[in-house]
Amino acid sequence: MINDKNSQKIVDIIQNWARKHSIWVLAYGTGCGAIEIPPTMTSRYDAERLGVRGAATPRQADVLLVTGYLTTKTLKRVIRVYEQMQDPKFVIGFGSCTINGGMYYDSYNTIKLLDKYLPVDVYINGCMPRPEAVLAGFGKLQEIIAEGRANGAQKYKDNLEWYKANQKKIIPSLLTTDYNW
Amino acid sequence: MKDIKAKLTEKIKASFDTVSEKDYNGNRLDFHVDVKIIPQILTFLKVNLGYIHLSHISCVDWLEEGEFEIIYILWSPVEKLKVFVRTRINREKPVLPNIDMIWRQANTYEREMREMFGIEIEGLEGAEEFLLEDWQEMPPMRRDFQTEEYAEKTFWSREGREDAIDVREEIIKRSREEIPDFAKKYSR
Amino acid sequence: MVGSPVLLIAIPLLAAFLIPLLGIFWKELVRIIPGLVLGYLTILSASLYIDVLNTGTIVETIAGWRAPWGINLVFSPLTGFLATLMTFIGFIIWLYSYRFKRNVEFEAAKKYFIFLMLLVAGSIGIVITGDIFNQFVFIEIVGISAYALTAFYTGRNSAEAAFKYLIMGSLSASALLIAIILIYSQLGTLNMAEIAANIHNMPPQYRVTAMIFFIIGIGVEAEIFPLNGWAPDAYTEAPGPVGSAFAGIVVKAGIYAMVRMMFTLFDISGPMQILIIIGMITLVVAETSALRQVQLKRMLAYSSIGQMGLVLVAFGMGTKAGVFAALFLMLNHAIIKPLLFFSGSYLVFNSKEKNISEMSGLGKLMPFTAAFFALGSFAIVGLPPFAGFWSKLSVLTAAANDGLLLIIAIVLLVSIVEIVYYFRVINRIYFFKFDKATSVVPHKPRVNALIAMAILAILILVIGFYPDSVSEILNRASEDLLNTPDYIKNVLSTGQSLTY
Amino acid sequence: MEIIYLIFILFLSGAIATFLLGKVSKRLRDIAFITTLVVPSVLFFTQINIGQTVDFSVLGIHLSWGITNFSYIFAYIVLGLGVLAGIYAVAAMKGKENLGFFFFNYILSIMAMMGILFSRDLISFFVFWEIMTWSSYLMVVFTGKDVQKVGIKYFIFSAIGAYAMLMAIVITYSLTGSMMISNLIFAFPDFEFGMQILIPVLLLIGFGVKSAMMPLHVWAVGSYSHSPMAYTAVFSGALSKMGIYGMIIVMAGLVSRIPEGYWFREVIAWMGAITAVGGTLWAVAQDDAKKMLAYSSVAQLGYIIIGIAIGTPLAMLASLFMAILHGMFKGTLFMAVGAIEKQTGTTNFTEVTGLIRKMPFTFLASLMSIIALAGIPPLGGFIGKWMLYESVIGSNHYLLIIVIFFSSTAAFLYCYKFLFGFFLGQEEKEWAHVKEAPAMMVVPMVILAIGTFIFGVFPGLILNPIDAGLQELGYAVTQGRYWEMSVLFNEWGDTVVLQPILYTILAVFVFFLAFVLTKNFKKTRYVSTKDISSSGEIPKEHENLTFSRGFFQPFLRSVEPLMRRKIDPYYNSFGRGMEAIFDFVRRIYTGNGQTYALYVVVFALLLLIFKDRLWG
Amino acid sequence: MDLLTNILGAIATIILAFVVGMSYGGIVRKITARVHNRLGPPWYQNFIDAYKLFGKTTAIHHGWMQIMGPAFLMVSSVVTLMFVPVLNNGGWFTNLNFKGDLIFLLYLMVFGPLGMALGAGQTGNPNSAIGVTRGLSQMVGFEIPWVMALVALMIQFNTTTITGLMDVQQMSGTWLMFSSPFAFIAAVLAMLGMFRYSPFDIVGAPTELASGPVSENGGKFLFTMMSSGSIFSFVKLTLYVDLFMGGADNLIILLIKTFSIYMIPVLYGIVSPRYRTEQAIRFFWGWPLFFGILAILYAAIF
Repeated sequence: MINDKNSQKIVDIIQNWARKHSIWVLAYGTGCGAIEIPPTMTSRYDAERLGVRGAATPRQADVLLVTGYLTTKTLKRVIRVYEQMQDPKFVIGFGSCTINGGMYYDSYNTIKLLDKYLPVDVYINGCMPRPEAVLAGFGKLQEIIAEGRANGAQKYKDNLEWYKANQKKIIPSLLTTDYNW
Repeated sequence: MKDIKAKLTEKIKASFDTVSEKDYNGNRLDFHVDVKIIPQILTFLKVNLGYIHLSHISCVDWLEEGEFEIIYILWSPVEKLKVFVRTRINREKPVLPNIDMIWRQANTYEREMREMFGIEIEGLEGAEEFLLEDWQEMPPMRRDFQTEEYAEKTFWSREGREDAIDVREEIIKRSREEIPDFAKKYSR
Repeated sequence: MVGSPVLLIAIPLLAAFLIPLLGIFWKELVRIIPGLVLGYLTILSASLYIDVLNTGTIVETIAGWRAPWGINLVFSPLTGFLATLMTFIGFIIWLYSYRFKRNVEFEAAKKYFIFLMLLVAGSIGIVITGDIFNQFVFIEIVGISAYALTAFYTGRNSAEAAFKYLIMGSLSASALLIAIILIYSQLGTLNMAEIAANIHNMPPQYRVTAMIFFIIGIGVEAEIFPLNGWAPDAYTEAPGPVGSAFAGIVVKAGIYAMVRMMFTLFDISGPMQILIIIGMITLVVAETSALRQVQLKRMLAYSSIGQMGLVLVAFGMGTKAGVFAALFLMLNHAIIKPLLFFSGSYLVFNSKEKNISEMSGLGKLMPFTAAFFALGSFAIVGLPPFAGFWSKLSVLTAAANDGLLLIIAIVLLVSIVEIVYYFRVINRIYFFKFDKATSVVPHKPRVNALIAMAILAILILVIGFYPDSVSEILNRASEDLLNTPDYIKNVLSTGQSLTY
Repeated sequence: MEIIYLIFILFLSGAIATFLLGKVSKRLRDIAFITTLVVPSVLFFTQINIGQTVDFSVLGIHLSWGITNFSYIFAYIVLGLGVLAGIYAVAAMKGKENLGFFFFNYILSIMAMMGILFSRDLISFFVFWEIMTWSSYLMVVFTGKDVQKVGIKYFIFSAIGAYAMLMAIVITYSLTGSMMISNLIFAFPDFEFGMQILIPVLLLIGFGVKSAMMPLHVWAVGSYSHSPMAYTAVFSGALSKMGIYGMIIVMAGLVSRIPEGYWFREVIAWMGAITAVGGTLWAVAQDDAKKMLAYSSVAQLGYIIIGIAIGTPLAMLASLFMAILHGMFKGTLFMAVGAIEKQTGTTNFTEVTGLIRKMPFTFLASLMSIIALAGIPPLGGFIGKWMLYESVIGSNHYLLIIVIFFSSTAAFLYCYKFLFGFFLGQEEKEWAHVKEAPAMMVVPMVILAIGTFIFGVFPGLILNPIDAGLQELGYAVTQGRYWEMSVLFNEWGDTVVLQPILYTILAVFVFFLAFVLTKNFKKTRYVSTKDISSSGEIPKEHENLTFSRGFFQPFLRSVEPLMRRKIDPYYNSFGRGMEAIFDFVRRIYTGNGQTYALYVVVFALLLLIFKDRLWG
Repeated sequence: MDLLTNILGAIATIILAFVVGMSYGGIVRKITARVHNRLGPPWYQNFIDAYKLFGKTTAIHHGWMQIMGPAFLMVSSVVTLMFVPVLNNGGWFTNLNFKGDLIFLLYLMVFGPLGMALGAGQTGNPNSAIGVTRGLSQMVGFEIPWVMALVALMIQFNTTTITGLMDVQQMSGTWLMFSSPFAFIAAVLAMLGMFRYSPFDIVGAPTELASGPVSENGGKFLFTMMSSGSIFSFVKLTLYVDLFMGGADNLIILLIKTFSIYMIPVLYGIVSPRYRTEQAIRFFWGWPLFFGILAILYAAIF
């Protein structure tokens, strides 16, 4: 079992359990989705009981929550924030705008597919998703963390060139920080 | 209000002869002027007549007529009157005089016009990029800019959306039909 | 016996007459002769002084008439000290001004050297004479040559300064004459020793009146407070070396006359309030006036007046310590003030309006001159380890011994004022940027001037580091001043007299 | 030839030789300079015995030179700092104009300080005091900035102090007939009451000026910040300690021997406290490092003055220890500022940032000095502060301790500002070219910084000579009662044991570093300070992300009532008033011949009127 | 052997402090949540967070001072812990109790925040520096009443050591919070600032300063700060208990006492909005200062 690459070591199990129960969220409040975060975190839905907690800066955060549509201009910042986060890190795409562009499907400056630019671990459907859906999304994330399948960051590292090419396509002036961690 | 408008028209006409005006109900008065006297008439309005507030600068793309219409909306807190100063410029080579020395805030509007319509403002200072970063296509607010095509080309669509039925026309039609009477006058 | 004290007066007077004559043959002689004369006088005076220190006071009767009938010269430890000092300073001034107006104006230079000789002769005469009328004559000689030197540049300002000096001088001369007449009418003698011996026989009202007129008469030369109005103008308008001659020679003679009058003639023993009060007022007024001066030479002039006020204060204490301090101050002042005037003149040369504000950055252009000026300033404000400190310390200890705490406080406060104005100049010379707009092309001092300054500077350092080198001399001199009976005895008895 | 004379002759001739050699060769000049500093120091520490005196007399006044146990303490500061700052100065001042003059004055002021320590009589004390004053004055105006304002201010205050001292000296002379310090101390209790007050007051004005006590401190900031930093290290580190030296003699020798001494002490202690608070608050408000350190020096001297004023053995130990340590760490800090100034050309916190990676050794030295300055264990500054607090509490000065604590807590603010302003924060491109200062500048700093560390753990090394010095002032043996080699006791016998503290700190440090770094440190890499979480925005090169302007604005707003009154305007208006009066006096000399003639007549009349009063 | 005992005792103390401090943190989160009418995280949530943070990678640093900053903090809290008596009778937890006194402790406690501030400064984030300046300013505020309270105790009982003050309480049988009440009030008011709960949490105001000094620190740095912060709060609580509440005879009493005193800042903080820096400073120089002066007068007179 220990030599099996697909299964987790005991240390990983403990660590993943800790990660699962301690999700520090950097809510990147881009669109209308930002307004769904306060009810999720406060008394009504109380995400903190699941260990979900807001983080102030990307350095401290585990999860990047992209709440809504991203213009190309914002995407640049989101990429930067994502790259500043420390491993292990996860991305939650929030609302249909991040999935397929949503109502901005024909905008000249709004991206449609977040996963072309960042490795999204969990999408939360809806326009907007209600806090219940958000909590469900967190639950899903916890699930895949526990299973060790939340390997978005690894995917990003492995396919860095592809991601970078996509990013560069719409943001020619993207400063290529040497992302090598 | 009528008196005010009449007086204003009289004063403007006394100073600028190539001006034609159009009156609207309420507190609004339009002037159509030539692009050359834009700075002069705005200065005159601001300094001599008390239209100290520039509410907005607007631009309309008259694609069919091959012109841009620029609208300066001024407001006098004393006379409580909005003055629209309209001018038209050629769409092929759009050049506009700079007025940010009259109102500092005009700079923002002008930069946006420059970026979104590609209108050249003479002597405008400020960074080239304002709202759009790394924009290489035709200015996106021009009416001949094909937005959907561009979005499709640039941002990819998620697969599985191709067979979606375009229901927009249907929705519009249905909404027209179902519009209540009291709302009909507001709709197209 | 190398010579006689009378030579100290006779030779410079003779030289003054010979200079124009010899100048006809070779123009350079006009410059060389004063130097030879002053050099000889210095050696003569010094050797006589050493004699005096070893053997006792020399009293010389002139033309064989013994005192009190004839005129006599007294060369005592005090007068000898002052005479030596004056001749030495005279020599240094000559050395400094050797190239004065050379190749420019022969006549002017001739005049300068003539009057310089007269000035020195007169000052020495004031010091070593034993006869009040004779002293009056010498004062007049000094005065007249000083007027002429003040008016040397023949400009409007010089003439005005000289005229002021002349008015004051004449007033004082008449006052002095009145005093002499009063004394003569009462005592029937003009010999100082005789007067000193009999002064208590004089009716008090006459005595006091005579003394007041004496004070007024001599006060002008001694630069005491209300009588020194001429001094700032004269110092400013006269040529640089003349200013140093005034400060180093003339004023010393005036002070001496004043002090001799008070101590010996009127035989006042113990503290003299009048000297202390006048001295304090002179000191305070002069130093505070100096603070706001724009012109350097005028500032130096006020400083000089202030120092003389301090000297009077020290004399006024009347104790041996006080007299010692006063003489020490005089010695230091005679060395330091010429140095300041010498270097200051070169600084003034290099500014258009003679203003302090135009001397920015001259220290870089003329390092030696500026350094000498700085040294002089350090010394005169009494910073150790330079000469001025020890004299100031002597004054203060003398005052403290008499319990004059208020005077100590005032003297020290005034010293702070002194520091302020001297250091303003030093700062400007050294630490400001040279400004071409206000300064002209620098005249750098020639070698002779530098040597003259260097000699004075070395003296300042020597006295500063080893004040005991002069303390013995000063002790003898102060004892001599205070010992009136001995003075009377020496003069009136045959003593060690010579006849010609 | 006495060795004592030899030391001074070496200093003096060395100074002149350095000055003259400067005209010939720069290298020779530097060598001569260092030699002149080192050789007499070696002679002093090897050849001079305590108690050995030479006697001579000047103008009939008996003078005497010799070193005592007490002045030996200060000799450590003067010579130690003098030599190290001298080595620093050679490198720091390289390429400047007029260096011969600089070195000349440097040596002269070191000599003068040694002279003060050697003086057993008041006259040579005063002479050396004045030499010290003017040589330091020439250093203050050396750079030529604001000379008329700063230099004159320094000299006027020094002169006021010195002349107050001189007045006390001559009064002493008239009362005792001797200039010996020991005679003054011996005869002092027998003086009449007025003199018992006047003499210490005058002397304390003199010493208070040099040690920058609060109403007399206004010269300090400008002078410290205007003289070259190489000299300011000595200026603030050693020269101001001469004021402390004199003050200790006055407080311990004179004031403590009269019954009114208690009130004297209280007043001085409170003045020290005000100095400490004011200095600290103003230091917090400064944006220029030199001025900040200058105010900080004022504050630190305030602590030392408090200790002296309290005067218990523990307080004296504290004061002297702080005096030595202040010399060390403040010297280092001034040197560090000098190094930064040399490398960057400015000392303003708002301009220089992020030098830590460029100047690591300077940072290290500064860090250790700042920790010492803040009084944080285990560095040396703590020992002094601890003893001071204990003595203040032990001597029942309840409110004083609060004031001191307030100022020492507020000191953390400027301590942090110093480190952050220069070394931490954004690494701007403007300073990318900056390199570490030359080794000759860095080594003295590091030596001093390590010294603070060693003395922080083994304070006994310094307290031993201090103890000997205090015994000479008449205090009982303090070793064993208040301190051991690395143990401190307070008046109630409570202890601080320093060595285990150090070991614990080191152990935790090592453990921590091993714990945190071993696993992942190799993966950890440096990123530039532009790579920060600034809301996703990518800072451009021209964007200034440095936070340095209005650094402690909230704090300053809340202490603003304390800082509203400055003493400078009062002095300035006093000075202006005096000048106006003097200007008025000047008008007595109207320049008009008639007026002068009138003066003569008036004078004659006055003399005639008052003829009976003036003599008789 | 002796040394080994000491080291083991020290480690036990550290573990105790860590566990208690962390648990208290979790409990505080729980209590806060309950006051907010939420369920809140479990009490052991802080352990999970800490472990997760420890498991995160630390891929970058902005310079070695950033690494040293948390180290300073850790050293400071651990060394301070060594000097504070945990239990009355010492035993295993004696450590270095008799080697230092209160003034030493006051200065030692500054060591950590200063190093932390340096670490924050090195990161180059302006928010960090702003937070640090606010923290230091606030520290000047609350240090005054705190020191006044301590000085009042010292001069009242003529000792400057914690053990000395504890002995006083043991012998007299009354807690100092009753025998010198003003000092206790001043100290408690100062404690509000010391724990940096709101209204005095301007230092790391998350929305305003992006958590201030720690904004660039994640992963192991944050873990270190978190754990040393927990140890530090344990140290402070124990210190209060030792000084004012007669110390503790065993661990249970210690927990009860520390927890009850911990509730003062926590409960005050939950219901308070945030002060600005100068408001905080003025707060501390108002009533707390007044009580401090009263305490000193009380101590000086009685």
